[in-house]
Amino acid sequence: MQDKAAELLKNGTVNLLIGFSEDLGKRPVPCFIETAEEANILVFNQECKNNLSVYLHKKEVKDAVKIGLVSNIATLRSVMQLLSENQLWSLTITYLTVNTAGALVVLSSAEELEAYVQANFPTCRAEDKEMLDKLNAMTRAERWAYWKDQLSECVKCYACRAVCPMCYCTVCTTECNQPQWIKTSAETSGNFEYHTMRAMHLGGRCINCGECGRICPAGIPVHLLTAQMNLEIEQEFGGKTGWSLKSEYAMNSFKPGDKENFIK
Amino acid sequence: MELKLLSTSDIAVFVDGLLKAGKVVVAPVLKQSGKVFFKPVQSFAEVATDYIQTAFSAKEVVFPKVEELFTYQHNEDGSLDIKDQLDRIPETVVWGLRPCDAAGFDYLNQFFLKENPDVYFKARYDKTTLVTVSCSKCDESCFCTSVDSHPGDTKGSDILLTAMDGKCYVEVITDNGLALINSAKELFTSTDTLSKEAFLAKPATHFSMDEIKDKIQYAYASAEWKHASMGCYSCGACAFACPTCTCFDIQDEGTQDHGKRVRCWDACGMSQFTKHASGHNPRNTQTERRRQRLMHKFKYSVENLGVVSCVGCGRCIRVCPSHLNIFENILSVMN
Amino acid sequence: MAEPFEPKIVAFVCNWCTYAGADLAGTSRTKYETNVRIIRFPCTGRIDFMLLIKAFQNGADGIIVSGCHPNDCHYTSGNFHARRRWIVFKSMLDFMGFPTERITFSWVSAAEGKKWAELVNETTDSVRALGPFTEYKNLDFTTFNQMDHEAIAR
Amino acid sequence: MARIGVFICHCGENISATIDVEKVAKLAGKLSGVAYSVDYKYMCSDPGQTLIVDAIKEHKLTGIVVGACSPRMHEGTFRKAAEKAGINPYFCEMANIREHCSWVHPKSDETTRKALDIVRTMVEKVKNNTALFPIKVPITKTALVIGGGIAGIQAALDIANSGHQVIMVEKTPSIGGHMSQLSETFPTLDCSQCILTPRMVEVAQHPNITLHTFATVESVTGFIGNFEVDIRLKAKSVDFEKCTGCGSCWQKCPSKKIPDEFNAGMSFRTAIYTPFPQAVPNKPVIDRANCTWFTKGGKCGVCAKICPTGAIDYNTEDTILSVKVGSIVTATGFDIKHSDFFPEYGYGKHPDIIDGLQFERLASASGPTGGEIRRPSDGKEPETVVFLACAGSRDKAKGIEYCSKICCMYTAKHAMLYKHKNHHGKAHVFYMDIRSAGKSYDEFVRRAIEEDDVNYIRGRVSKIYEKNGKLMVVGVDTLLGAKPVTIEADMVVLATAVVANEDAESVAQKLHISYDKHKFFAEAHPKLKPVETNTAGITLAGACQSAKDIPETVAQASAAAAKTIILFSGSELTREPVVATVNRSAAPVFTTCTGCFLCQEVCPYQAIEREEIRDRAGNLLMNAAKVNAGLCQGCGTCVAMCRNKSIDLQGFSNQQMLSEVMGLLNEPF
Repeated sequence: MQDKAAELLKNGTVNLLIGFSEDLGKRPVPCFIETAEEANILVFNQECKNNLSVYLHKKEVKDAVKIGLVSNIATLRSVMQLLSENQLWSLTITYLTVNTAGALVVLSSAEELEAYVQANFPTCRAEDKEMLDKLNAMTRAERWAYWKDQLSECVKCYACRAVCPMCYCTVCTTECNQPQWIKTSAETSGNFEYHTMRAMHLGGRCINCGECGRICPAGIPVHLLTAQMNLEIEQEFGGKTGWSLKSEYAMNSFKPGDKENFIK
Repeated sequence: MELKLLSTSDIAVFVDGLLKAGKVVVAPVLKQSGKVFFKPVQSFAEVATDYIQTAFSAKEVVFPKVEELFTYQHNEDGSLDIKDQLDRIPETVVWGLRPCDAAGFDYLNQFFLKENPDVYFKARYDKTTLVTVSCSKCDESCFCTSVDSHPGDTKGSDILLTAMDGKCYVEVITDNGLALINSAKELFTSTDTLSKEAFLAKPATHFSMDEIKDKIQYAYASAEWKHASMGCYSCGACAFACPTCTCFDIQDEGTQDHGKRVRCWDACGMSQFTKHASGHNPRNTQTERRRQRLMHKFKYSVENLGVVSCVGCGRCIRVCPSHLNIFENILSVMN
Repeated sequence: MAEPFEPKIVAFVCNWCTYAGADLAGTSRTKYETNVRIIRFPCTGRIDFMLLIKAFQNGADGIIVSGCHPNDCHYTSGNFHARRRWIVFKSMLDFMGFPTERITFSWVSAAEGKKWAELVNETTDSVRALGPFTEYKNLDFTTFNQMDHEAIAR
Repeated sequence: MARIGVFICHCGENISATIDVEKVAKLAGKLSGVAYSVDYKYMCSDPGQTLIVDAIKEHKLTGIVVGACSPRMHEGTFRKAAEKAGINPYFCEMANIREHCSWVHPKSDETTRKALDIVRTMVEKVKNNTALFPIKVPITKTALVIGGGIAGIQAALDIANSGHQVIMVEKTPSIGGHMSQLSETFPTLDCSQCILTPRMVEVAQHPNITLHTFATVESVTGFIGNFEVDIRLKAKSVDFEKCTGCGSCWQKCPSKKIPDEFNAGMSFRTAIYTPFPQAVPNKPVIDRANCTWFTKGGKCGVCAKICPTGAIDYNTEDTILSVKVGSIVTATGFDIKHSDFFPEYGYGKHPDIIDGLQFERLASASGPTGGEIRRPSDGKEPETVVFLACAGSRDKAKGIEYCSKICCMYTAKHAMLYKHKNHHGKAHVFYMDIRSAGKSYDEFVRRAIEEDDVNYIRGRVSKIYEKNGKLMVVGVDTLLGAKPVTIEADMVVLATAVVANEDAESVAQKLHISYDKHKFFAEAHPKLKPVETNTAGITLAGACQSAKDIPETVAQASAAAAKTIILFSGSELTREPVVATVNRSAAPVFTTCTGCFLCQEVCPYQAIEREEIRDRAGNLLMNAAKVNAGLCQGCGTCVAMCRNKSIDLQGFSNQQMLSEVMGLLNEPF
């Protein structure tokens, strides 16, 4: 990967490469490389969990135009979803990933990306499924208590939003103040409305990378909300997020025969 | 300052006694997420003991994430009622915070009370007693020794506990602390020797404050800020976890006729923090915002209040989604 | 003796069907419970789920959401979009443990004044039976506010 | 700072009987932002409106809330009053305390409290209203008439005669519709074709009418005054420029066994055909589904060989014609229930059980029997004919609750025609009720009973079965105490229900108009807007809206034409400004829209466009959504869909709706 990255930077295919290096504590840290000489700091392993596609919204990255993106499968999937939502139009992106056999794969077009993602499409993560099953097996009151306890710890640092590649709005609803949709204060009811809003906005778009839950400083498994919604949407309306370059957003379409059992 | 001994088995008796006396005890509690939070406890049994650092700092006790400043109510006759609940703030003991957090209180104290004292902070701070526990363990994120502190530092604490050799050494630092001890005199015995250094954790030292004070003067123009901030997602995790970050936002919640004014945490790293009504944003890029945060900690607060506002607790490093590292950043911009 | 509990119910309705249906109930002098307050939208497609959350946050005990029957939308498809939204929103709330029985979804046409009256009565009865929505109101004590609250209670 | 005026109407006693209006006005006056509050007996009366106008001026009000009836009733009235007083009319909102409060609740404190809540909600809304200005759109003064039956013909001629262009689209090869199939018409028994064909010819020859037969509407986009319509011109396989209509082709066509639609399946036609002798245009088309050339791959070709002008062209294809029109008259007509809808009556099994339309053809001089009433099975003159009214209509069990309206009259006519042609025959009519309201209608039915000796039996028929070559009609006579009746008949005519066309649903969807549960198109208001649809610029004429007889159809068609002509009388159209807008601000922000365009797909009117925002050098900075105010109908589905609230709906904005919720639930004192 280091060699390939150096080559891409050297021959001008890529102006800026977003990848991982290690900090003093040997933890993977996102890094931004502009010259071939720096490529030797790159690492890529199981611990490289960050979804680097979120940086594609960053101004400094957009200015670089030709981007190399070190990606895990979740990152690739989120890029697919972003492309289907008409984002990233100003960028030329080369994707560097490692396939299940451990070999380096370089994808240089959206079509190659689509083919690769569809061939390597991940299923719902086992640990998420386990938690969802556990929660769904609870009574409603137990679930309420569970989320009330979890959400009471939320401090509204918006890290979940910041790490999410699908949260690319320049001004989020939380920042709308005319009217003020979401309470600024991190009271539990405000936290509840923020997380409901976020889940509703991401349902059918979230690619289940799980980053929001992983990085929450308060340890709230917020990713379960969108994971559950995605399962629900997939089951009710079909379609998979980050599967196709065409927009297949379930929430902006309908079928006259959509089924429900609660509208009187 | 006095030095006392408390048998380890009497710790629970002491804490439960405080609770029985009607005090609110806020102590580290292990929650299902695996993280430790400061929570009001009902008995010592709830208190977590095996942790390096809590997820968030104890500043919440004196600077809550949401502070109701007052409620307002328009009456039918056109009059207006404004009420606060300052007189109802309870006597609180914060149990089990780390010396770095206690040092953070020292800074908060300076920030909120030095000029134009903040009545809300003062009301809470005056009723708070800090019982600190010195550290025997640390991790690679800890760096208190780089910022003029150490794992057995008494700065900011009312009482510092050091549990070693089956005994609990009690350093009583303030009158507040003494009053707390005196409420259960029978549990404490006097002693006059304590050498805790061997017991204390040994976090790595990356720089010294003398070095910083000198070099930070030239850091503003460093080209390294861009590198130090490229990975930043511009969330507020570091600021909200930080024991000394004090940015806040004041909001009215309710209608024109009734509601409340609240003060809630804010973070200088968030993209909208300095945005003007006009749409102009003087700190428009994350580079500028990250620089502001770090420069404030190590330069501006030293200049304004005479205290460095980083206590080396390492929370920002632990919580950062992209693993930005404050001391690495500081080192890079200084060189 | 305490006054019997009278729930606050907010109805989010579309202009063309349910609002007109409620008008018809009026012109036909069909009597129903006084607990409901109507907010008029051009279409069910316009009804933002956030408004429902806001209503509960501000003290609603129950909510009615109603618009044109499928295929009858004045704007052809607003209610179809709304239906998808409610399917997902409801399951979302269920997953969070929210008592979704406090929200009644319905289709009431401009001709169904009687159905509107029945809907209001049924919803009022069921929400009255559920009692005040204290679960939500109680959310607002964050940990340390709760500490204050407990201290005040003592 | 808002200065709101609140005006509480007593509506005579309609409101004040159950609501303490003075109390509501008094308390409303104390709400924050309310500068003036008053109650009055009739706000909508002249003095009431004057009171409002004067109060706005005197108290310098910035907005008003009228607590009275439904906004669907008087919103326009009070908005005009506001405008008269010099404020923007969209600063007027109505609090519906009549339909939603005083009329549905008893007199009580609770009812008064509810009225105050409603008023307060609207006060909160109006505080957040903004000045809106009507949207002007240009008008294309050409009308599209869909359907060439009597409804379409009438509407087209009226519009064309007023000097405007008309494009008529008819899906069959000829205009004329069902009326051209009828024998005589009630209540005068004049020949249907005699009165219709001159109109058909007039359409064909009118300089302002462009006629497209054998054509369907493919798609409709745009909006009132500015529709863009794609018309599918089906391949006729005959070049109408060359064809003289001589008829040699269909005379020689070897595919002769195709059921003839015009004769309701009672005779056969050829694959190349004109539907009937008086067809307009009187030129044949090839029915490709039944033509040997097309079904057997290039075999036959007789018509091409025989055609003296070389007009036959097997290679023509469907073409799409795009036209721009300002208004659309929908006159797509109806159908009747066919097939095995009545298994208990043996319909569709026995050839001598026929429907009303088939009887029309039997009775018509141009029909398969040349106007003689002969039964289909053996061509004999039936001696006893039983007519069944309400076959399917008014029958909940059959799913058709409505009355088909024309059957009572045509059944009387059928019985009468039969008696006139077969003097010795016996005619029996089973009926539920006789509905003969209409000029000279009841007299007509009486004539059948009294002068033509038609035997009317009030009762339903339970079954019909065959016995010894006779059709045994088993029913009851309810006027004789529910006595069972069995009539041995030679032929049975079912007056089957009038139903919507099979393709009504797809037509409605193309036009974006609504329809009822029976697929009849829905009028905008059952009483006051019976010809308009909910989609501005699209009107209804004839039986596509509900079952109708000819005079009613013609009247509605003329009304639809009048609506069109009214629209075309001005050069531009003024529309309500309740439309969505995407926020815009100064550079470098431009808009909060992120250009995800997920809103585009939810818009039922294709009103959301892409806008490219460029710098001065022409570099593309961002893509953003933009609403075409001419297309937007103001449903607001995009607003609820937009994640970061970049789209808002004027008149029902986020700020307004949330303020309503907050105002409603937060009692100030």
